[in-house]
Amino acid sequence: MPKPKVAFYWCASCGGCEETVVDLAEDILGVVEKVDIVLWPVAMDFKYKDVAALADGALFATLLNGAIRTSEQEELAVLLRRKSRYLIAYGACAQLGGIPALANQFPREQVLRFNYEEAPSVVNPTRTRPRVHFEEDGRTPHLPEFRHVVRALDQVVDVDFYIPGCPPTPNLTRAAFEALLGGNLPPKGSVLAPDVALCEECPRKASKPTNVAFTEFKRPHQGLWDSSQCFLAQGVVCMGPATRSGCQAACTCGNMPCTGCFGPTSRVRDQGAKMLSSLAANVAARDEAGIRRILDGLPDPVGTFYRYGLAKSLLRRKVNLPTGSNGH
Amino acid sequence: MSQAPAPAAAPAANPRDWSPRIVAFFCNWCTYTAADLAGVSRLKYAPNVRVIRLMCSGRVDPQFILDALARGADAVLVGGCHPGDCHYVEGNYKMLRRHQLLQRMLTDLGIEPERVRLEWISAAEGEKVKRVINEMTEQIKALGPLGLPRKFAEWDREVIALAREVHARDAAAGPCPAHAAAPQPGETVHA
Amino acid sequence: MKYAYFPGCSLKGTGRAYEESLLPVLRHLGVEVQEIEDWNCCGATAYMAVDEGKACAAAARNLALAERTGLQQMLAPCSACYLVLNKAQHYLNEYPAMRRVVTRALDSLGLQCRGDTAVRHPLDVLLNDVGLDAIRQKVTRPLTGLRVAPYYGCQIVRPYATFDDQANPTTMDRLLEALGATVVHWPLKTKCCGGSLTGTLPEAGLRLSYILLKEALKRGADVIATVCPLCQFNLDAYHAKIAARWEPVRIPTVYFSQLMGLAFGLAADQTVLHRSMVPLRFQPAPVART
Amino acid sequence: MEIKRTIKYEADRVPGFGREVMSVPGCEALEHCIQCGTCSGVCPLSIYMDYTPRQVMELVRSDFKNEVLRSHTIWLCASCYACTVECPRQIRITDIMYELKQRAIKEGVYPPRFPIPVLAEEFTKMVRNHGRISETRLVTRMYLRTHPLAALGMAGLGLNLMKTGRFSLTQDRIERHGEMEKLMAAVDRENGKADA
Amino acid sequence: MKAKRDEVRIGFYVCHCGHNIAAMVDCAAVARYIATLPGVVLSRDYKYMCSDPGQELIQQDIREYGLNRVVVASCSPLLHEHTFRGAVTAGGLNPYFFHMVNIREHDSWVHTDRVLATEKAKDLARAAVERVVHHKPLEIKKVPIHPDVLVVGGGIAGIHAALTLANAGKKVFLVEREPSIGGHMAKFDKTFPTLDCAACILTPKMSEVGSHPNITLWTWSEVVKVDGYVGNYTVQIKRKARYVIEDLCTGCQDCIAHCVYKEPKFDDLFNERLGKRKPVYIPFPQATPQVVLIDPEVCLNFKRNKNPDGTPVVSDKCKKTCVEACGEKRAIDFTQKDQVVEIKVGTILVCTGFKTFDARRVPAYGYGVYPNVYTALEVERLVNASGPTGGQVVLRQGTNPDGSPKNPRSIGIIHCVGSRDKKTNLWCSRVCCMYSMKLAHLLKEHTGAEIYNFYIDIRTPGKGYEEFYNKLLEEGTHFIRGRVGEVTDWAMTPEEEGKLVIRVEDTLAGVVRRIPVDMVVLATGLEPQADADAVRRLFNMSCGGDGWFLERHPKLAPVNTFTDGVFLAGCCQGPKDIPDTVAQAGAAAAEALALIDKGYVEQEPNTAHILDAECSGCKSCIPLCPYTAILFDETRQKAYINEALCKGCGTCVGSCPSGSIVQNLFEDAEIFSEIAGVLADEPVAAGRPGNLTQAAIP
Repeated sequence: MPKPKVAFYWCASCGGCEETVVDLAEDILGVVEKVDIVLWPVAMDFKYKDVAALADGALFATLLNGAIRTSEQEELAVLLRRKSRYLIAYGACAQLGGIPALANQFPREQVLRFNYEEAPSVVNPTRTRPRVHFEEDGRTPHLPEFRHVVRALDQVVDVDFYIPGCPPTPNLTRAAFEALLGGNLPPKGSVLAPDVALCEECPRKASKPTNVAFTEFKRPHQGLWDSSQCFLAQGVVCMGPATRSGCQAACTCGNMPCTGCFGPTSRVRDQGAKMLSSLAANVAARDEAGIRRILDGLPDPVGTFYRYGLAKSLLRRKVNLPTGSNGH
Repeated sequence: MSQAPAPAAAPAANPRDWSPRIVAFFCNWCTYTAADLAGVSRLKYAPNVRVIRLMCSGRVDPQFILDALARGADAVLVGGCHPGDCHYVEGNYKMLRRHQLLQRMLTDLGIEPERVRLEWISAAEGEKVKRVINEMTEQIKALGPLGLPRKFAEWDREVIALAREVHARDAAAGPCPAHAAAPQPGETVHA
Repeated sequence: MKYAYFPGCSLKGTGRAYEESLLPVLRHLGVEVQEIEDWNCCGATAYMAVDEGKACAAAARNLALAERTGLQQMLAPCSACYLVLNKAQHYLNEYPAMRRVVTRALDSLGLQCRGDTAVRHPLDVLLNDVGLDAIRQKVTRPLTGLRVAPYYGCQIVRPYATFDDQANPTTMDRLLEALGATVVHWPLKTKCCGGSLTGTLPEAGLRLSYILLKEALKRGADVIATVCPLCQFNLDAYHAKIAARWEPVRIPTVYFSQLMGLAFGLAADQTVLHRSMVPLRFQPAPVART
Repeated sequence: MEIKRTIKYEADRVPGFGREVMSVPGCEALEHCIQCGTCSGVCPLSIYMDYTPRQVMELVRSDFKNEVLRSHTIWLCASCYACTVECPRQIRITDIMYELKQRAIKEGVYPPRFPIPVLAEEFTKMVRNHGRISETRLVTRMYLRTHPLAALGMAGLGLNLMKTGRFSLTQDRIERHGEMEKLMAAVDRENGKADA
Repeated sequence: MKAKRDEVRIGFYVCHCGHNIAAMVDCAAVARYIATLPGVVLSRDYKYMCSDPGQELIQQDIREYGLNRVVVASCSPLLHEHTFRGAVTAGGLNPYFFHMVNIREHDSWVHTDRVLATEKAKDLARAAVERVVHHKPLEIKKVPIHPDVLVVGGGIAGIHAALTLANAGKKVFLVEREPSIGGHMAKFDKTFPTLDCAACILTPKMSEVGSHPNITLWTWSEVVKVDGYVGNYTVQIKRKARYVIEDLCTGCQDCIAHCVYKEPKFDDLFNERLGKRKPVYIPFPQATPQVVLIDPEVCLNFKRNKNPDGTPVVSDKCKKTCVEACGEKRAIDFTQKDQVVEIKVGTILVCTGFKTFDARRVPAYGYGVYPNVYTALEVERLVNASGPTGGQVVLRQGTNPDGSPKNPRSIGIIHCVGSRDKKTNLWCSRVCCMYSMKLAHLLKEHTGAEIYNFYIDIRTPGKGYEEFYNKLLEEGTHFIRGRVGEVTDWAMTPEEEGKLVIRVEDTLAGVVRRIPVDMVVLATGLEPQADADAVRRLFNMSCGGDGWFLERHPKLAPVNTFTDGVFLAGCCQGPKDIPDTVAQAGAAAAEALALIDKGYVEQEPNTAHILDAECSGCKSCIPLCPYTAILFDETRQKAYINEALCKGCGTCVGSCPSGSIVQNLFEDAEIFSEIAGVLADEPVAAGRPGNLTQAAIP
């Protein structure tokens, strides 16, 4: 009996997710012997047309990481969707938009200008920019369109499961594979991680008193933090309470506060709004001036509360930015 | 649940007769009662507000505000008891703090502060309900529609165009399995 | 302490005694004043009767000129001016429409009126900025034994009670006591003197002056102290007519500033008592100060 | 004995007059009047008036324009503001009186040779032309236009003024001539009645 | 959610409320529209839903159409939610499968455009239909009622309420901040319109309170703290030091007689400062309890300087003749301190009354300037046989020809002092017209003087009131319609010499008059107590803009407040006369009895609970609860809510970062669907925000 075919693909991402797959270490072998990897651009050489040639649904599963920003990524997403029985958003970017989605605060023009002209490391006197269509010695190749909006995978195609994390942990990945191959799957659309917030598994949990009221907010670089005490109790924003567990509190164990990469629990529609709500409500001051003073400790609310989730937040994007009227 | 048929006049249909749609969250004890009082006193005010009753302004989850905006509200009004008068001692202070932080965030996300307003209106201030609603309606009229649902659609046109193209191409290439069709509205990771 | 000074027409005319006595007193107390250049008629009540908008504009021109001096405070001794200038400020702030009109009108003269100059009355300045202690310091000839009926008239406490009680103002009472005078308490201190009516409808106007003079005498006052050129004129100039209509009620009426000059021992040309038709014959004795 | 018909017919009213007055800055509160009579009670001149201030308020409210503009009351108001500060409904009665005077002057409905409006007019003219008031001149002009003879009665007063050095017939004026004229013209323009 | 949609069978009803709604909202159209929504199996419009047939209709439909959800669009839920829940229950459904839409107070009554009002009604109704899908059956919470009652304020309202309750066998705590109960009524001489003597009708009630086995009377005491909720209030009461042990004092008053002060020397507040008292005193002869007290401010046995905490210091400088006089009883105790006692009660009646307007705030009337200007309350004492002058009406200033203190020959009574005036109080104080006429009558009776009433309008809406007015007219009392301009003492004419002159327009004659009188009486209006706002907060009540305590509903719940178990009676709710006050006190007592005898209150089950499995134990919610209802289970490291303490504000729910707290009746899903509902007619609302809009995809 043929082994189930599996594809790994990456879109707008840093490659960290691919690392995790590798981090499965010897377990990778376990996986490899159970499945046929038919597409894995980062590691192997296959051609899209090979995939295109496959019958619809011929792939057992595709683990797609990275956010969707270009027409090429969209096209591949649609293609892989069609070829795969299970399309799995792998990692924070595919699930929530991730770090790339922070670009949803800025107009596309600004992003391009910075990257091709203004970035200190760029030398581009002719101000050349990639164009979708261009002439070159008689040929007119075309490049992918750079979209105005950064999207999570399920904002482009239907997604079956989500494996959260920036990056996902080997354990979650392994567990996911076991579930997939073992065929004991949760309902479609599930996030393959515990549906409880991070504090549950945070070693500092017990150190948090029951009467934390914020008199000031500090940012991680503004001090040396007691490695045994709850960050919130020390006035440092930790997204743990509003974020899924499943990472064994990797960050807080490394004495950094949680930044929310696992996204919200299933009961929450907007991770940022919820964290904002809980933090603000526990501010100590009662008068507007006092409140203002304390909130000044949170200079970048969007970056703080939507570090990974902006694309999937209720507003998705800075709402008054221009949009291209059409794609191609 | 999102498929309710549109009534006769979808307000946004014609920009000329566009008029703000404001969702209000009123606390049961002060502001909602004040709105009742305004009614009993037959005060007349703009018909642009839809009131959702909560027990306390402290129950107002910022998600509600964002969701309302995302679903097409041009503005959101939150009404609670005056500081010190909260029926639940201090729920209104919690809202005051959330409101301040939310305002900062919304500004960063390109939403004018006028669109999310917090007012203290005591059970006796029917007049104030009238004043605030009329004032706000005028302000939002001046600001113009927020129209997020339309914005979302506009944003996604770039994708849809491609989706169409690809679908067309594949339609030619051969049948495509049902489940590969794009997701149905309503069923998502949140569901 | 420096103030933009708005004399107003009366203080240059029939009410000159007010200016002639007030300025030395202020100087004596180290209060500087700078006359607003090219000031015009405040707009006065007669103007209000013709066109509020224009009256407001006229007043606003003065406010604008005052702002030019860069001094935040404006001194308006004449009650009518004081009221009209204040009223103009109120209207400009309360009624955007009127503000628009006036602002545009001033533009045509290249003037702007922010409307943030405080229009203040000498009594206000003397009590609240200078202070009674400073004033007592300067008293060399206390007005001991002089029984004074303080008369505020209408327009400095009505309709805007800015610096004193509306029903029962006491700033002048306290000032006079500080000068060593005996204050006669009477219920008419803010009643109307008849205003411009004395000239236009004598029966009505004079009667009011008559009532004031009569009551002051009845309560044993030697002199009436006033803060308004029109009041002073009405109470001082019509004794013959009043006597003819009702009964003689001769009692001098002088400006509070003249009494201050007297108590400070200023020269006769600075107390200008000779400008009253009913002269005040009272010479306070000097006291050796320790 | 002479008898007079006092009944008022609807035709005697000028509908909208009341609303019009109440729409003027300062006159809004009139609609709250409860006819308590405090204004008349404190008015030092009410005793000479043909209608008490309270009655004037009611007449305005019920659109009896002609009665109001022809009444002596509006001219007897010495603008002492006693009514305004005592009114339990905070109606600015003095300001309403001003408004009525203005209307009376504009419509020219007041007793012939009635000194008060004449004074007001002369006053206005003088301010417009010279920017400042010279009282003696003003009063003299007024008398000449109203009761030339009565002017003689004032001779004594004039004499006393001279004695006390308070009499002067020279016209005081602002330096930047014409500014007042310009200003007033501008106001008229702004009020959209350039012809005035 | 889709699945759920199929199970639900919604019945929708829109009420015409006669013309109240139908005039501005096209009810039929609303019904037709709602009928098109999924899940709605029945949609009706009906003339009066709250009527019996209306409710009957709901019950029938539930049975016939197997409805399992009901939505009624009519008036405010604060008005009839209870009614309809009852109907739904009677129909065999759980009452919480119901939701109410307010299209009257929030729609038809406040809008003028029928089309837009109808659209609004549709939106609101649709929201309810969306919402009710998610409703769950809930248990009505029953809270037992502690049978004891606290009555705050010992005026006629508090007295009557306390007796009513006590006679019904309830234990009552009556707390009064003055040394004696009786309130303002105890100061009155007679009561209008019947002119029966106030003391004669009040004193028996007072002594009954004093001796009633079911009433614990604490005077010279104030409520300082109130905790808990309906049925279970814990109240702290400060009992101020009297320096006399109440149980030992027999009220013999020997101590007063033997005080080192031979003559009364200090202002007697009960007599409006018209009389004097000694440092040891009893406020008035009929005072209840009959217990003296000592005023440490003036008693010689106390130092004038106080302890840091403000308590007086005993000097022992005095001969203490009072202690001698008290002898064996040993009732006097200079070392007494304020003490706070705590009680538990189930219901509270607030009867804290009013204060009279301070006449100095109308300077034109010369109170405090002219000695012979009096307030009405002063005159009440003046004409009172047990008053400071033994009922003699003598003026503060002036003498009769025989040299005796002057009796007024002419008196002016000025109505509406401080009332109907934007500069002071805009309201009509309701009692001044009548008490002014009463005083006019009594003063005429006592002095035979000419009496002038100066009024703006005479208001006599009460049984026998207009008749009383008529009687006064017959007595020849003058009534002049005009608000007095000023009271002054300067004379224009010989007959005005030495008198107070009232200047007024006789608005009916249309002439201005000057009327000289010997005495002026100011009919001062009623005002909320100076500390009304503090009291309001103490009992968690609301105030109207004018400062009077706010009733829950002017017609349907006139003695209830917005806090269950706290009731109002008397002038603290607004000016009213004695008959109305007593009636209201009875009503308040009845409301309390109804609660107590039922034994429990049904509480909205809108409490919150924590989803145990989902709670991460982040503790963010714990400090947010004002009732410390959220606790942390250390062993399981999870938070949980004590639902008995939870009052259902939902603040913790709105703040739980992982969405693991649920509030009954206000679940996230319910509110989100309500939001979706009011906005659903947005053209593209179909796509879930944050998801690719599918509209365009083939």
